[in-house]
Amino acid sequence: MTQSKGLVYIRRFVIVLAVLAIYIWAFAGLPTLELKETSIEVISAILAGIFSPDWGYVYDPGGEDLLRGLLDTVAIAILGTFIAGILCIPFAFMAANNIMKNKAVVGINKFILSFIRVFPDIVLALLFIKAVGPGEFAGVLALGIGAIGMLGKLISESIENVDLSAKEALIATGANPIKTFIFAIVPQVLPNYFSFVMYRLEVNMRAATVLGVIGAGGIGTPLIFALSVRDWERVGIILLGIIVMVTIVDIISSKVRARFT
Amino acid sequence: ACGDGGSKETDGEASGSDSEEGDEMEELTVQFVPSQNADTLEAKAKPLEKLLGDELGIPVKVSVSTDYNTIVEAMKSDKVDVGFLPPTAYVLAEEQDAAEVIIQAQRYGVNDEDGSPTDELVDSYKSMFIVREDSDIQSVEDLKGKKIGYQNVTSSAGFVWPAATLMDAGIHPLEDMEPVTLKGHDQAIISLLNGDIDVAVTFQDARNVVAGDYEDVFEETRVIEFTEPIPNDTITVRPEISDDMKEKITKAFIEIGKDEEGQEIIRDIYSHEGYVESQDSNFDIVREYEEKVSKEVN
Amino acid sequence: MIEFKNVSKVYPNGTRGLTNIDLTIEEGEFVVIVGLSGAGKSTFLRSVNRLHEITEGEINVNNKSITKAKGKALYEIRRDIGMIFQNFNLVKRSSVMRNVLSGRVGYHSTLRMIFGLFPKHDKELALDALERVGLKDKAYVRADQLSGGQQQRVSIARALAQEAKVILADEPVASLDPLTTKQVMDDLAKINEELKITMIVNLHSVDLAKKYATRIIGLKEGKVVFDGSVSEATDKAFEQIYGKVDEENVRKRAAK
Amino acid sequence: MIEFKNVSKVYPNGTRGLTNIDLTIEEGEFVVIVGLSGAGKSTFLRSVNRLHEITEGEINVNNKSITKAKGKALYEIRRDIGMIFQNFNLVKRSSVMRNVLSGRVGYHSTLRMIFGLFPKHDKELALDALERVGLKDKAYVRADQLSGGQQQRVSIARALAQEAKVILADEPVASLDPLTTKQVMDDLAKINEELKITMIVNLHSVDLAKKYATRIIGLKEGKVVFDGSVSEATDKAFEQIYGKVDEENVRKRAAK
Amino acid sequence: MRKVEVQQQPQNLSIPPSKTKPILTMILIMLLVLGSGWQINFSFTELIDGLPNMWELIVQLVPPNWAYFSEVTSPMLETIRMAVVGTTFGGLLAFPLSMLAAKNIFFSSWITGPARFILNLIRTLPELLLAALFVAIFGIGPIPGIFALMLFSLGIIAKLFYESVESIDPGPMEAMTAVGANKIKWIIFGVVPQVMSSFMSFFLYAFEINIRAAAVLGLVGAGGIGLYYEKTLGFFEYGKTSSIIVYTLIVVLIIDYFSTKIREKLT
Ligand SMILES: Nc1ncnc2c1ncn2[C@@H]1O[C@H](COP(=O)(O)OP(=O)(O)OP(=O)(O)O)[C@@H](O)[C@H]1O
Ligand SMILES: Nc1ncnc2c1ncn2[C@@H]1O[C@H](COP(=O)(O)OP(=O)(O)OP(=O)(O)O)[C@@H](O)[C@H]1O
Ligand SMILES: [Mg+2]
Ligand SMILES: [Mg+2]
Repeated sequence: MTQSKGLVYIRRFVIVLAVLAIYIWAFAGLPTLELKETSIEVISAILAGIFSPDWGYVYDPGGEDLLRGLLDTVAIAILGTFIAGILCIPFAFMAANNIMKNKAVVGINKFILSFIRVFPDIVLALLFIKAVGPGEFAGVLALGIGAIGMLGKLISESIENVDLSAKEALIATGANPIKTFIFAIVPQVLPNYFSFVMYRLEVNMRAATVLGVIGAGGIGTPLIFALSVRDWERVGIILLGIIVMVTIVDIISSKVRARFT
Repeated sequence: ACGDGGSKETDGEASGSDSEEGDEMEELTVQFVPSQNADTLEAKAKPLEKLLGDELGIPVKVSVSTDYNTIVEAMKSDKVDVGFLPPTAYVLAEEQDAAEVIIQAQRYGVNDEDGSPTDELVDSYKSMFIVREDSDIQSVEDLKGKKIGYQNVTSSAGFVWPAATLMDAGIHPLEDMEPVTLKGHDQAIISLLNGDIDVAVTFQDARNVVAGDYEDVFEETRVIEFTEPIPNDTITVRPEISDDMKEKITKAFIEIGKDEEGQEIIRDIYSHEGYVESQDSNFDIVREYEEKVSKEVN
Repeated sequence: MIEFKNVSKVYPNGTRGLTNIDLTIEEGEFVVIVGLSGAGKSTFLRSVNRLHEITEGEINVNNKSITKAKGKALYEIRRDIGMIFQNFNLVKRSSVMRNVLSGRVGYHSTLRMIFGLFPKHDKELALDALERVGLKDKAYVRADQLSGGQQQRVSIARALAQEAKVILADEPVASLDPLTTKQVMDDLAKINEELKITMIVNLHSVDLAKKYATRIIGLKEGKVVFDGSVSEATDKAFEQIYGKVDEENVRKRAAK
Repeated sequence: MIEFKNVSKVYPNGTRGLTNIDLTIEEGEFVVIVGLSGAGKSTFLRSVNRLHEITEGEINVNNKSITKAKGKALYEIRRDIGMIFQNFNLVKRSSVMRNVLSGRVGYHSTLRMIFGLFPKHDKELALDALERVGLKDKAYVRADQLSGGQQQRVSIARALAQEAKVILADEPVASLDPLTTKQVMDDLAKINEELKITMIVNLHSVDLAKKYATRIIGLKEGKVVFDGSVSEATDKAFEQIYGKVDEENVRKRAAK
Repeated sequence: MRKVEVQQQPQNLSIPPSKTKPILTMILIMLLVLGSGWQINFSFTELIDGLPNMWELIVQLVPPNWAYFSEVTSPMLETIRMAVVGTTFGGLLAFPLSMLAAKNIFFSSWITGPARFILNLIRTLPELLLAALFVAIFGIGPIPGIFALMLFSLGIIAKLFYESVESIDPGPMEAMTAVGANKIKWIIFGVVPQVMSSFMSFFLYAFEINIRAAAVLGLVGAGGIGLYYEKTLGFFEYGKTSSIIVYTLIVVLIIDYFSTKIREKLT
């Protein structure tokens, strides 16, 4: 007993020391902070552009305008999130160590989720482009599969944090793990689940880089183009569009969560 | 290398035409990757769809991508028929039997003195070494040991050509320099103005991109050297496409470049002024440079 | 029939929950467990349906070893054991009805439960149970909007709806007023008598224990210090269970 | 002195918690509140320190309106009112000691509390309080590793450590064995007598109410149906509070 | 008085709540999903038909080019270093901001509203824009990289965190109200112990994202592993690409391991 306590202290000490060392190493490598001369002129030019958005871009009868771009983005994001939202559930369930008692299963699932997360979006996109060609469909698949890693991880960790007393009650009635999960864990995790899924929806809407690479349309490509030729008025209006879109999602998200809290 | 199967079945039709060599193409898929040497760009696809569709008589699907690797892969899997590729990308794609050049884009040349456009159409551009006006660097020879802002190593204007120029002057582009990789030629120029780097390599003349944000950019910087010409963007097709079809596509693009309405569109969207036929040998120079530089760098 | 065979339980942090328990509870008994706070009463109950793993010994429920049971066999033993928890263990975010219905999940296929499709019969059972504890009109209220006693009654209703053969009740009337207390205890007694359902109940009230029990088990520091019929449970016996009424001493012992 | 001036409380879902309560509790009284489960006892207590906003009327604590108080003034009124919760409200993840110490935060600067620097005096106070409830040797155990009764006692210790002038106790002995019950109630009585601390205690046990109270308030469906000294609290009076012992009826009323 | 009487009506809590609302919501979601599917030409057959093509690329990804490991070690370390600093500052800012944004901590929408708006704004800023701004302000190098990562982490942590704060057990907070704690003490004793574990989980998650998605570092000329993806993909050197993936995976697994350990300590 006392010996193991000593061990615990030693381990804690080692961990603290390790963290400390990492921080010292990280900060030691930093150069000093200095401001640049050009900053005022360049930044005021950027801000001036952003604050006088290119209203003409909002609607264009030709079809490639902000509204259409946002609509495409929303469609891709919804579908991508939907796929991920469904597919992540079994992984999240099996990666939660308070639900799955089998350490190997938990480990394997956590590994799969980590693997999906480190798989770069662009390589994932490439895989799907080869399968279905560039376009929205590939975008949806890349977002849908890519998001499983994040959703699975966050949800499994929030499952690991729930209050287990209700779970006991279900176990006592003779429920198997799945039933226990549905009746005791799901109601508690649901608000978090929706919060994560809605967050992912938002991330997907902003996933300009991947969608731009894929040629999936949406608002990402024009944004990247505008940024790379420093067309700040255009950037301004697109940003405005995204902010409005994200705010709407945020409002819906809190409404949805309010239902479940 | 890979199977053929000419057409795209976006509408879910059965893929019956597997063995044919694309002569019965029902739809043409075109993808565009912006070249780095443009100072205006639009991410639009629809207008070109219409122009090309009218010329070819089959539906055309155009999309815009920001990364050439995906186009090449898509062409390898028969998902894209026509790609707009920058020169380096074309060479790499050709190595893998993924693409065959048919056309090169034309742009107006750039005045070496002040960066303004000339009225001569050319199918190549140059890259330049640029330093601050008050810098004591006068020529490429002075660059040794200086801090240089490159673009990604796959960039023709932002790395390969300038590196070759340095090598010609007896300077190793990485070991004899203090290299930084930057993203975007505009960032290179801003970093130069900031004093973060001593010399930037950009396409000619990237200062136009920054001029809107920083008025005095032309006064405060100085070009010390230009590189050899770099071939302009290509339009390439999948090799499996029938010669007949290739012919048609070539003609269609050249027509568009000549047509007044077409010209306006390709200028606005891709900053192209027109198209000329091209052949693979035009890109031997690219291969040569690639080889020369990559031997030293990798 | 519930058999404890030399059962001991030590918590991971080293606290001794139970020590060498060896006893048999017959079908239809009404056993009341008494003891100081921290004596191990809850631990005893939780061992019966294996909510806690015991560290030594074996427990048999109706001649089946629950200690060794696995998977479906374990679920079925548990389904026949209803439990009323000391701190209710309700899903606070779910409605009262859903909490009570959750006592029924052991009877249906997993698939059915995934979609939450309870047969009508179950809903009637649940409503009946709620009526028994006087909460029918709160059926669709969220559990966290109930008063303490109401939450306790939901927990009772859940155990009733389960139609178990054994009911474990951990201080089922702690938060109830005298009338509801009487009513709940009467109900438990009635179920015990009429349906021959075995009752194991932790109680703090000596009066209630004497009134309802057929057998009283006294625990102290995890050991059985008394086990006998109500008539044997004299004041002297209780003194033994709770320790002498020696103020100084009580504090020390209660802390164990 | 605590004054209720025509206080009513309706919950957002429409349930009536309290209706037109009008009474005054003097300093040093030992008031016991009785009533059926769901009668509004907890609601009554929570109104005193404004854990719930009342929907009508006003409550004064020592001549200061807590209903209107804001910011620092409100914190100070509350600091002087200790509360023992029906469901303990402990931070399950923190140690017992930290839970008890959290009763002291009202006395120290915010900055100090950010770093968790409690003076030695506070730690002694906390240990004293834990000793009083017989839990000194569990001081550094996590709260979720305690038995039900032990958790309740931590909640009591927290209120004791607070050194309040009024203590509100919501069924403080519900999960305790008779001996600990006696000991806790004796303690509350002692504090009440010696330090003239006002006690307002919800109890379900009529015996305990009669034994310790100086005044009994009976609630029924949110209204005061009895208010008088212990001697006035006859069996008849209790009948009025709990309703006639009419089995059928009890169920219905209990549900209200 | 009048108000009270009006509110007395919804006492019919004994009939099941109407099911139309949830059903309508379900239908709406399904319609949205189907509509989106139609808009983008979703097709399973196309996906199945294309799988062999996908395989072709996967084959090229294995085996990883082990020799490349040593080459990416120093950018990887550089990335970790900047991620440590950036995430730490982001997390430090995220904590108070999330508290301000959580509706069960600050009940007034005069506080939560602006806090949420700021968070939304931060999350919306595209990396490229951040790069343009930071390069102008600080020049190129690790400093703008750290600022970018800081804003990044701030957005991620704060958003996830305030929503999880909103679903904690109100009991301990109530107890702190009762002892007369002011807001800060109330948070430290009633809220923090309950949320520390999920905060750590989001913090480490943000750290992990910063390491693997450090493309933003490339944007400000600060190196980082992102550039190497671009480089290897650009040359179609998939073996090298997959060695970067494996490398990142190892780092992420190590972080994951510590993340689990630390959260266990806090639960
Ligand atoms: N999860 C746990 N981890 C460690 N020790 C525990 C745990 N649960 C209970 N204990 C300890 O085991 C002993 C017996 O606890 P138990 O809950 O069985 O007591 P009890 O008789 O039910 O008490 P009460 O009447 O207070 O509910 C106590 O000392 C308690 O502190
Ligand atoms: N948060 C809430 N929302 C809605 N209704 C509530 C809430 N809390 C309590 N109620 C209702 O208000 C009434 C009075 O509740 P209260 O908690 O005051 O009862 P009580 O007298 O303390 O009962 P018990 O002895 O069971 O604890 C009950 O009918 C209860 O259902
Ligand atoms: Mg117990
Ligand atoms: Mg109550």
